[in-house]
Amino acid sequence: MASRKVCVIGAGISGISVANDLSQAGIDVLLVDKNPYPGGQSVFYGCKATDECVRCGVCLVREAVATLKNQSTAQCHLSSRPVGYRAAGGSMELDIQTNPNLIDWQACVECGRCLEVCKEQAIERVPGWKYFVNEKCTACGKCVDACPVGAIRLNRSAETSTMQVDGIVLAAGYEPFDPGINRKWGFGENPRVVTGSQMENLFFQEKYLPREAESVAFVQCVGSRSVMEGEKHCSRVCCAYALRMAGRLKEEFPELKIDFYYMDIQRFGKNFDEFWKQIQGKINLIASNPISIKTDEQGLPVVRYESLPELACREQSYDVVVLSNGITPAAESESLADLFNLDLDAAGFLRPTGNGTSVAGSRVFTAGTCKQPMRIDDCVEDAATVARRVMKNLGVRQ
Amino acid sequence: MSDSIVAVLCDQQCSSKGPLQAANLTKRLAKSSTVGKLIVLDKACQDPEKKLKKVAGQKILFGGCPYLEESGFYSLAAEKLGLRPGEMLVTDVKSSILDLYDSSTAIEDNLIGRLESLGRLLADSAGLKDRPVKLKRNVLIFGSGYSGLKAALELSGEKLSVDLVETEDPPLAPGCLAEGLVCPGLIKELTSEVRTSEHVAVFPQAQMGPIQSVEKGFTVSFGGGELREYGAVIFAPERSEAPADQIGAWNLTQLYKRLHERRPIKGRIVFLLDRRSETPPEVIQDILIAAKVIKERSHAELWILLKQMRVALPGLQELYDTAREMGVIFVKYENLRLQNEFGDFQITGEDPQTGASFRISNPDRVIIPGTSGLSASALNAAETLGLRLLNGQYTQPYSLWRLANESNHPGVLVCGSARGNMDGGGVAADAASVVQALKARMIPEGITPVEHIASVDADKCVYCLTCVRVCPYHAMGKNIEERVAQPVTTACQGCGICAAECPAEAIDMRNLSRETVLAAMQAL
Amino acid sequence: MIVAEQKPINMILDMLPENKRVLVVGCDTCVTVCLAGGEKEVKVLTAALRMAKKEFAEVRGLSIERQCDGEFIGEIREQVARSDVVLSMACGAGVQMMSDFYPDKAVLPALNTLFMGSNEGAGYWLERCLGCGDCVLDLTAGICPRTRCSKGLMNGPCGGSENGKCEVDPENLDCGWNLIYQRLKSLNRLDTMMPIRPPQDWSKSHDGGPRRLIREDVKL
Amino acid sequence: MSDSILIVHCAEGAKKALARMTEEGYKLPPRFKTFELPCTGSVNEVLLMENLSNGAKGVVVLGCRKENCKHLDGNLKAERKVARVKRLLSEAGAEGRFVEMVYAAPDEGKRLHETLLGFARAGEAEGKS
Repeated sequence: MASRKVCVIGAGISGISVANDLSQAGIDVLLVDKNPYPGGQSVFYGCKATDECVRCGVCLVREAVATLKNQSTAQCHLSSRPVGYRAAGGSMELDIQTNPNLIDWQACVECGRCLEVCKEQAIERVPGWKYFVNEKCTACGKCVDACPVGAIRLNRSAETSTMQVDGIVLAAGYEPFDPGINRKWGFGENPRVVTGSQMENLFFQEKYLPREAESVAFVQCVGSRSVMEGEKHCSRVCCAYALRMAGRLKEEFPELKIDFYYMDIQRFGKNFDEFWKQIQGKINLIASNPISIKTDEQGLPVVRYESLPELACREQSYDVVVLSNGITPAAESESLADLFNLDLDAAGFLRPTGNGTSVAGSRVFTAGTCKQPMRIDDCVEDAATVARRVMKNLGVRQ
Repeated sequence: MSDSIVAVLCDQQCSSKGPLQAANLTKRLAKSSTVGKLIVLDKACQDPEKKLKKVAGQKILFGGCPYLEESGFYSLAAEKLGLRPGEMLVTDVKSSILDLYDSSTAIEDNLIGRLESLGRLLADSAGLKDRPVKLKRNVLIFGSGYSGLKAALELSGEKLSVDLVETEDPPLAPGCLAEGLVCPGLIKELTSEVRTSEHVAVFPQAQMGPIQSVEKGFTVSFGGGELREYGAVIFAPERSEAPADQIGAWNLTQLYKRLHERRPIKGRIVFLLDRRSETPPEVIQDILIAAKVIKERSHAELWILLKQMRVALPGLQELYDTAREMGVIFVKYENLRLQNEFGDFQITGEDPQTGASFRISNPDRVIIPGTSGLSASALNAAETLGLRLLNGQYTQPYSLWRLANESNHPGVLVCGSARGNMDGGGVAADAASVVQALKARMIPEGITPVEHIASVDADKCVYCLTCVRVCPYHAMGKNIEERVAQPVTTACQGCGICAAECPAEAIDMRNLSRETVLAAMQAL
Repeated sequence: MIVAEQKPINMILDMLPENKRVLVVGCDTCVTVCLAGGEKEVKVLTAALRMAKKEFAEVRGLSIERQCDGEFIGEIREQVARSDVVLSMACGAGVQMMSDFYPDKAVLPALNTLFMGSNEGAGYWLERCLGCGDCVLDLTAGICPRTRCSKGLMNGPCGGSENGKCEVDPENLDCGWNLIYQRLKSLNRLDTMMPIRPPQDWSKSHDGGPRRLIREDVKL
Repeated sequence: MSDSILIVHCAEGAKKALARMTEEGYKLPPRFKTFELPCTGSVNEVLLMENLSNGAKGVVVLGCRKENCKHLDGNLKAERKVARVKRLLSEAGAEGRFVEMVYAAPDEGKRLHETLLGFARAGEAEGKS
């Protein structure tokens, strides 16, 4: 049987998992991602384990990235995006534009010397993967001299290549909701108001909160289930990550006062009941949706909310307010929909058909959060299903 | 000093600490009791074929950075030098020595210690000549509900033959039946498709004998007939629902059954959710579908009492909206009081959002979801399959290192709602992913036993069965003739738990025996 | 099987004389199976004694097949001769046998011998037999009233049986007589419970010195 | 190895946690030695006791976080053994030696580093007093 080639667009947890599954079945995989590193959003999320693992799934991402590195039939096209697509008869043709990728990841030996010489902190590392250059780079060239294997080249130009593929998997992921679009959240005005995604990055760096913080508020459903903001869907992940974060913070700072503003708690994970019982004793649950977040004279954020039993408006100030922002469709969703001629649902997610493809009869599949909000472990399970469907479609048997 | 072990190190000159001082290390290793010779390669990852020409030895201890492994150096070395597992060891010198310690003396000391220690392990290990065990290309599916049927159909395109065990429990798990309300006859259709498929043989559960775990997989006989062999088992039982915890109330199964039989449901109907435990969104989805069907068929007054609006399923929010438009009354409750005199209910509670109290008197029917779990016969099957049961229920083991469908028993894959709550779409997707997991096991080359497989010293074994009890994988069996414990080589994962627990110190892990490990630790 | 458990180390240390050569001897039969005195436990105890605050001239350990058989005890004559104290990790029978064999050495017990019982799952042992010498299991559906009833009643259950539990420990302890009743009921043999049983004949039990079993048929 | 602290870690989560720790640039004092086993479930009392009686200052058993052991509950089994050895040590009056069970997720570098250094400090303080 001739070798089959599948292009996976998006190297987040879904894309990588699909690529790994396909690659293990001997299918050639092209993994395309706009970032100079694989892993997508969740690779910079942090572990939320308290005494025991709370199954946030972040290490699944590390595992997937590390597996990808040693996958012989998977090629990674980083800093790349699809720009053209033609389907005629049985063949599919894809144009991929690759932007200058400063560190050739295949040549990099992970010695870390570039990191040592860089004064701009422009070189970062993805756990389980390698180094990449971020936008702080001034092209001073010090790292080029330091690299013992010549893996860094500056001033490369963008190029576009065309390739024939037998199947396409869209795993374009999501965009965290930006609470800055509505002033009521006070985001962007007060640095002590942070989003859940920013909090994830702090967890990743194991920084959590400023040491002197005494109180923190989590505000749920920011950009989810809100008709006003046009995001009517439930993001399915926020209760999970916010409650897990709260649990972890309580362990790190036992004296911390944690208030949790919510509409409804959504179940998550396989042992939710147990987790829920434990967490209820640790944090203060307030069934209310805050009206606004302002800043007081000391510069602390103040949460204004409707206290339901008394039906009165109340205010409470905190050291830090975490806005649990939800999942919204990726910025690329629309352009991908245009490129591949796909439908978007009311919320703007790619709409899959019953057999996993995006358009009936086509060989364009969708995986992960580009079709609906999902948690990390759901993404991995979904990827297995998608990989299976791709293989069935391509006629690959065991 | 033995000459058989050669240590081969990359000089690590890329590291900001490097390069390693080969002369120093050689001098210190001269006193070594295990490592006979040290070769330090200059940039081992560059042009490895040429570098490997300098290397020769019976057993080789490699050390380098993680990139050296990634570059394929070690697999090339194994191939070129003809080294089998047990004849070579690889240690990541960079992250566990060079980057772990600060001073150069500490690095050197620990590097020498590491080489000594691993040299000890290598000295006592043997090259492996294991042949892969070929599994039977048959699969047994336990369960004939939506998940079992879906899995059978997914598999029918593969070069595997499938035996399906038709369970005694009717395939009427809540999810499936609500699905059936939307697409009536779905289960019937699937069943007839499975029955007519040439790849699938169907057996009734009543005829199923005990499942034995053997080297090549599993054996079962049906109706006392010949033993049938399987390479893997897919455990896909239906869940069953416990009765409602109130006299006169229905559980969901009772409701769905009546709906399915198109019997009228009228009057004031109260759904009482989140009572003993939180009702999951998958169940709420089914309830909302059922509510829609009731409303379409008759003029019932529907109340849905719940603690939380669970909407974390795609499309669930829309179902709530539709139900509301059709006149279903949703009430969030707190401090619920339930008076029940043989089916005459008085329900009072408070709405936490408005603080107002509410009262529902004498509803025509109260519906309380029962806790769902595996039926007694499914639990029984789970037990014979060696699946781990916690608090009398099957709980899918979780760890990031295992596939979602893998159970604790290698070769037994769990599919469908036995793993947790799932809606119809979820079950269909899971049937695809269980086949994916099956592929990881049913590779044509067969399964090669792991390097550190448990081995039992028959002279020391007192046949106390401690290992059989503690093995997480159900991989320790009984050799009835010789009266000793005996591992199932295709199931053993080499974790060493049995060796640790054995009271007679009769179990050792191959190439990692207890004495060697202790000696290696001393050498650090 | 005979079930035993290890004495706390501080008690063992109290027994052992200082600065002597200690030989720890395990037994590979019952006490290995109940995880109290096998080869593994010998190693653990040996290492613990070496680290203990009390000093010993030497601590060595080994394990033999059975300490209740002279042939096996005889095999370690040399090792015993090279030590001052023998710490036996066998049941009481083994300790005594060892003591008989080496009358010039101090033989000390490292275990408390508990009962004759069964393994009810990993880490759980249950007393099943008292060794009363007068078995009535045929009449009580295979459940021993002398062991399983806290009071050893021959005619039960008593008034302290509630919801199938015994008043001695209503949380964890099943009423033995309730078990007997339930099993007889399922066997449809409840009538065997009706006659009043005479008191236990304790003369067959531990009464008048150690019990001896002498079988002419297997004598040499 | 009179002063050494032996870290016995599993080949899964704990190994990755140690790797992450070094990646982040955290160092350990030279007296910490590491040894890898497939799973902490293969650690038993004999292994711990013999290491201590041969002169190690302490043994740290480093396993995956609870509920995340590759081999289901190897880490919990190890914890029970560590607890027993702790009891044995205190009953035997073996002063100045310790065993500890530490759980680590693959993602924690700083947290693990702090915990490990804590043992070294505790050990030193004990030695001085």
